[in-house]
Amino acid sequence: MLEALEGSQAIARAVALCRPGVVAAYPITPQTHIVENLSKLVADGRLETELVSVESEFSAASVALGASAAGSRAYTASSSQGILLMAEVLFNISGMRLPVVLTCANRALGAPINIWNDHADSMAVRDCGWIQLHCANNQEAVDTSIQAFRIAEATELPVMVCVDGFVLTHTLETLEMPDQKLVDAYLPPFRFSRMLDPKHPLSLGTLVGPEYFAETRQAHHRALLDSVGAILEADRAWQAATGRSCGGLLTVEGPEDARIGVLAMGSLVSTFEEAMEVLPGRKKAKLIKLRAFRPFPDEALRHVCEGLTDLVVVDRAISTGFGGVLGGEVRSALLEMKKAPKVHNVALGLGGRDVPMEMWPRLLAVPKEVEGFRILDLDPAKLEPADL
Amino acid sequence: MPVTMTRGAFALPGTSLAFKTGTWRNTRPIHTHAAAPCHGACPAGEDQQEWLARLQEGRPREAWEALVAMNPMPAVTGRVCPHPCESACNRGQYDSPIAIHGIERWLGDEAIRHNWAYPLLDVPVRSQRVAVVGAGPAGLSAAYHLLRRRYNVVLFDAMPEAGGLLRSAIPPTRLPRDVVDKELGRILALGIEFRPRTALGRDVSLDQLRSEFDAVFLGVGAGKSRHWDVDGAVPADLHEGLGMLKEWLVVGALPTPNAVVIHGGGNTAVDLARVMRRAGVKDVHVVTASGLPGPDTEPDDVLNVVPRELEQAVEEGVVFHPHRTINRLIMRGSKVVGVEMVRLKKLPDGRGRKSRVSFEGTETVLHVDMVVPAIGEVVDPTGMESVLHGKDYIKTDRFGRIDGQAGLFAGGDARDWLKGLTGGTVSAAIGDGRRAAEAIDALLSGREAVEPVRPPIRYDRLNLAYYENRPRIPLPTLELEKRNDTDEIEGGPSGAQALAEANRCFSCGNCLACDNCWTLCPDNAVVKTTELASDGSHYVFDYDYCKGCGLCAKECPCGYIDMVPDE
Amino acid sequence: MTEPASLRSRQPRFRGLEAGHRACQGCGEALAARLVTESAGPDVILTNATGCLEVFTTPWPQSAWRVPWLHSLFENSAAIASGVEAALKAQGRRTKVIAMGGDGGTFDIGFQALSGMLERMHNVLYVCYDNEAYMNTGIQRSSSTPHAAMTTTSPPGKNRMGKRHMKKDLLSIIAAHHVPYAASASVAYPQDLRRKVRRAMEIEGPTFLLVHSPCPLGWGHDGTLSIEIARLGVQTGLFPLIELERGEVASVMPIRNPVPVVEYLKRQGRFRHLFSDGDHRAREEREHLQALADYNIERYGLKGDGDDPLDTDGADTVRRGGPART
Amino acid sequence: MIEVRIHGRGGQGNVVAAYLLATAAFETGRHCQAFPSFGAERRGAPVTAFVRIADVPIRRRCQVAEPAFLVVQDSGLLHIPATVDGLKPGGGVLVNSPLSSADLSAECGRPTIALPATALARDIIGKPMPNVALLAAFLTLTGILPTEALAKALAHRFKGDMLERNTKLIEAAAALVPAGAWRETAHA
Repeated sequence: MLEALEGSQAIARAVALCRPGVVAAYPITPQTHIVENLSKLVADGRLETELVSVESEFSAASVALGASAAGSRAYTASSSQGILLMAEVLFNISGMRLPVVLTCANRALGAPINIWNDHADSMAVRDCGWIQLHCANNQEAVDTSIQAFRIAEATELPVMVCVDGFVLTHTLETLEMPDQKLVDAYLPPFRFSRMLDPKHPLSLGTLVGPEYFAETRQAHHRALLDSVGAILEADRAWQAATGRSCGGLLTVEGPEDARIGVLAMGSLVSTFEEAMEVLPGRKKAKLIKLRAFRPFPDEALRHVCEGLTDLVVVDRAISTGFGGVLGGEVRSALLEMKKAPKVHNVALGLGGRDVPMEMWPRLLAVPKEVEGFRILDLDPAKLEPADL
Repeated sequence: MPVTMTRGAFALPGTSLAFKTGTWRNTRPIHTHAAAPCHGACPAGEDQQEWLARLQEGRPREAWEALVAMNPMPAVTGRVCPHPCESACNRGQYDSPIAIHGIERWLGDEAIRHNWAYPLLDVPVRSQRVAVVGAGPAGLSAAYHLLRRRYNVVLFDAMPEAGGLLRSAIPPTRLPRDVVDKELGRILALGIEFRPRTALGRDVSLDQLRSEFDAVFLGVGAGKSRHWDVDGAVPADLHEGLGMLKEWLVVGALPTPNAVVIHGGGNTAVDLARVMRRAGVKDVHVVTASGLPGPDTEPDDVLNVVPRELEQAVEEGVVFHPHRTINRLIMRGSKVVGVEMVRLKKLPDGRGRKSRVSFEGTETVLHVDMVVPAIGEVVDPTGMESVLHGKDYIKTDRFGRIDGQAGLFAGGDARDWLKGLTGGTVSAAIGDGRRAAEAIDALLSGREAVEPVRPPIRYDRLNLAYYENRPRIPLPTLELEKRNDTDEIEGGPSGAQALAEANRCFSCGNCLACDNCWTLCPDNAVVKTTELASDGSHYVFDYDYCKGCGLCAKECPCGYIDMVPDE
Repeated sequence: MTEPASLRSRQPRFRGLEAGHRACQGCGEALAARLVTESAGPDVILTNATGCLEVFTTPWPQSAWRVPWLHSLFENSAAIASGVEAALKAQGRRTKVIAMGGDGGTFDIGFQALSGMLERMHNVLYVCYDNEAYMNTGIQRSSSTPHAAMTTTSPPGKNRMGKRHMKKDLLSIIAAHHVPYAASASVAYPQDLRRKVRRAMEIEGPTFLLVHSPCPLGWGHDGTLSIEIARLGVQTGLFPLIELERGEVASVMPIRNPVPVVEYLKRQGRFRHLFSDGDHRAREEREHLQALADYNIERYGLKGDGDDPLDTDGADTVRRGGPART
Repeated sequence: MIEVRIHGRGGQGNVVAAYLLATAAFETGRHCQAFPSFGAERRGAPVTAFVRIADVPIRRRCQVAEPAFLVVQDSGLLHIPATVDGLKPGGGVLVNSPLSSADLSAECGRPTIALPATALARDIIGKPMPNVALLAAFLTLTGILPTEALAKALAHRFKGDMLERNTKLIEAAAALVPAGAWRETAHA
């Protein structure tokens, strides 16, 4: 059914449709509306779940870990510092191969403290062994949230659904909410093979020494690589059920013969899509939407970059002292191509800076202007010359 | 093949068993069943700890069965034994010793009351015949233990009834005659052929017996009073103690002087003193070279008397003069009018051997009109010449074997070890009879005689944290004014009291089955068995996992666990 | 059959913690955990903070646990237990959850998660095995380390006499959460400990148990002495055994004959500097610790007024056939 | 596509106004988007919200830099230059003010429609919340949506008496502004 919903509300409704057994809630801007909405659903009797209002994000993740290990579908959400406070647990959840789903309402990291959107938080935990999927709009946020449980439970890997804070979470827009019957058919009840159960008393979270640790990492790595299949399957099945796809691992738009590509993640893609269509005097370019950041779809990426001479990679975060994380990873992925496009890496929209549609033509000019990495929407007047 | 990694590195339950932590061990715990001090001190060889354990389990019949495996007459010994077990009891260092004699007596009486059958050994019936001479405690014990082993036993005694000094020297106030009748009757009824009124040297000769029987045990006792004088002086009307006691017991006759001094420090002296005091003698003195129990007296120098008998004697007005001897008789003509006493003590000489030293200048005088020696008895040599060789007692080894006289054994008061605490008691005689039975069985079976000896447990090996102070049960004693010549003075405990008292036992040196080792092993390396393990405990060390920390040994209340170097 | 291996599977008690774990010889924590799990199991799920207990029980591919067990991090045992409990509630399962941690994971780094768990009234028993320092990392002081004790981060020297600060009064903080039940226990009193575990298990709601668990390595004593020292800890008054209901003291284990603290201190290397001759500070600190013990005795009314079968002398009395189930 | 910017102060229901407007559009089958530009400010500080209404799905997620219309819930904000920044030429400005439109236009030097929204709201719903009255006036001025759509959007939030009073408020506000005055701009 079509509805006009705020992103957070829509995500909460989507999560509720997945019938989570346990939801761990802790407030942080801009994620707060999600757990507020879930709390309201519980209060109104529209969601039957154990809602645990914890005392920190650290405990939120821990509660989700425990609940998942005990065999319940477990969900939590956070942002920014909250994700960092969870970091230790995030590694644990994935290392123990627990299918937790978490919404990351992406937000910058302090200091200086900043509550607005960028991708620094999920990037900071990119190595935590989770599947990370980015959403371009709230429809995708809804659909990906539901797909996330299916992917997580098929792979026994946790999934982080990344939605841009405020830009998506606080935007009311028209979207299609699936009904319960559809979701129930799509997402069977959770049965966890290693559930904590006195009848089959397993020990989870053991100590592994040097003689076996590399093997645990290989197994985990292999699982993440192989989760590509589950991600694609989940999206295809969703499309079959609803007619909507979120684009699997990545999507590409634009004319076949374009030689310039722009790659971005999250809500920026949405703005660029429109800019590509409506801005006068546009150049020929392809827009690549990267949905799966982990597993990193290097093969699919190389495929869509065939024929490009230049690729502009847009990061919404910065790895200080290096540049854009996404840029670096794309660059290394494309190295294996026979004729790889030249990669230009820019960062945009840090700490909630608005990225207007007019940024699109600037991006298309980047191949001529940027070697390596640059924050594209800097205002030089606001910096000491030495810091430029 | 290496193990393959599980998803998320989960592990299956209890798989640590594959990791044998026993290899970490330097020392290992072992169960060491050491001798409890009561057992070590018991002349009869009883293991009081063991039968107290059965009582703790609430199984009095099994307790009695364990008891009579050593001593067939607990109703008797429970009354007359000076119970060195109680003096040795570790509980004495903690609060007060277990009232072992009271419990023993109760068990003996229970067995009589319920007519519990004496358990005989499950061995083939033997064809050999053994003669036992003397139906006192030693002879009865030998006969019983031989019968237990399924020998044919013929028991000879000069008297019309079995019992020996139980009937001739112990007042019924200490040992009621119906107890003797019943307990001894039950023993004889097991199948011992009893031939009363048959005196050695009169009705039958030793040679005759040795030719008719495969073995002969002499439990003839010491029926003849030891010669007594003071510097060669002897009163004209001298009565000796044992004879007086026997005469009183059998015909009821007793002289009643105004004041009497009895010289001696054994049960005969004390029993006689009490009988005379009750018969109305005003001043009854006991002069003894031994000391009274107390801190100043070495254990081997204490009056060889049941302690409670001593207390009762004092209560009844008998005056004791310890560490003294009679130095001189003060005579008027051939009649005694007093004695001069002097203090003495047993002291080590230059070679470390203890001998009596009297102290000049400590002489005192007692005015008495009678002096009675009760300094002990020797074997009546009639018919025994070939084994006494002119000595007072028969010389044997600890199994009663007589050097150079194969097949001939002796024990009880007749043998020459009357010194010290363990000899000269009913219990010692019972122990003699039992060991002789073992030696006879060994001889007739062509094997070595054995008497298992376990190392004693030290008090400091117990972990006292696990015991509670609990008072010893009080045993009833006939009030002074109600005491007479026939009624038993001391009473026994009730069944509930006996069981409660048994529960005070520390179980020194033996497993208490308290679960401490099982409970406190951090490594789950002590496993419990509801049946008995091979060592009789309920616990087995799993050396695959025991790391040798020693907690179990330290926390075993009973000292039953030793840590020994691991092989 | 009296072969250990065949007997092992037929033990007349539940085995929660199996042999083959790699704790040190005489480990108080291993013993405490064994006692707790065998009193609580089998219908129980454990969570475990990082620490010795976790390390020595689950070196993959082995596990010494026979109950479902979950370890995640140093500071989140209470939080993952909250999650497990929430899941059980969601699934309608009645299995009880026990969260476990050492004093570092409880008094210090996991303190917040513990407080949260208690406040949210999760149906979880939290058991803290208190060995009074960070033992897993090699004996560093925690907020549970007693005053004047030596650790590698509170060494004695010219200017210091071991730990400067007092042992954190955690039970009072737990009490302030007004939980239905909280208690302290000691491995030296296993019957008391088991009773407290069973009591806590029967309560629907958050409960807490602080178990004094000697660490031979960290305390500097022979593994043989673990129980004796724990017993002295109680009998001196330094580690009072108390029970709190809704934050109020409901009962205490009376001390029949209070033992001078030096008896406790002198057996442990961590207090060795309190016995150095000619150092006036040593005497001072001994007196200080005695005063702390006296304070406990006074504060909780620990001095018994006669023989009591449940006091420090009576509570561990043995009997043939093993302890009666209390 | 119509882009609207709503200015107000924290506590005046600025975000709600944006959401209501978007929801009203949704109720008529249009595509919509509404979002705030949150600051870290608290009650009383200036707050901006954005609304887009279109017949096709809206993909751009940037802020509205060049709105066709401004709805200003607090006339004091007119003195902040950022409030009118980027207003399209010929764009309409609707201001909550007790002044007449003429006086207000004169005061700020541009054509401005004034509506005593706070007073209306206080009178009719008993709360000084100007947003619903302003939205009703805005719809009346532009004619992009029937005011019934706003009532429908309100029905998601209010029930019974409160809904009735809000409906009255819509009617009252609508009556105070010239219907269709901004129709041209709306279809530009």
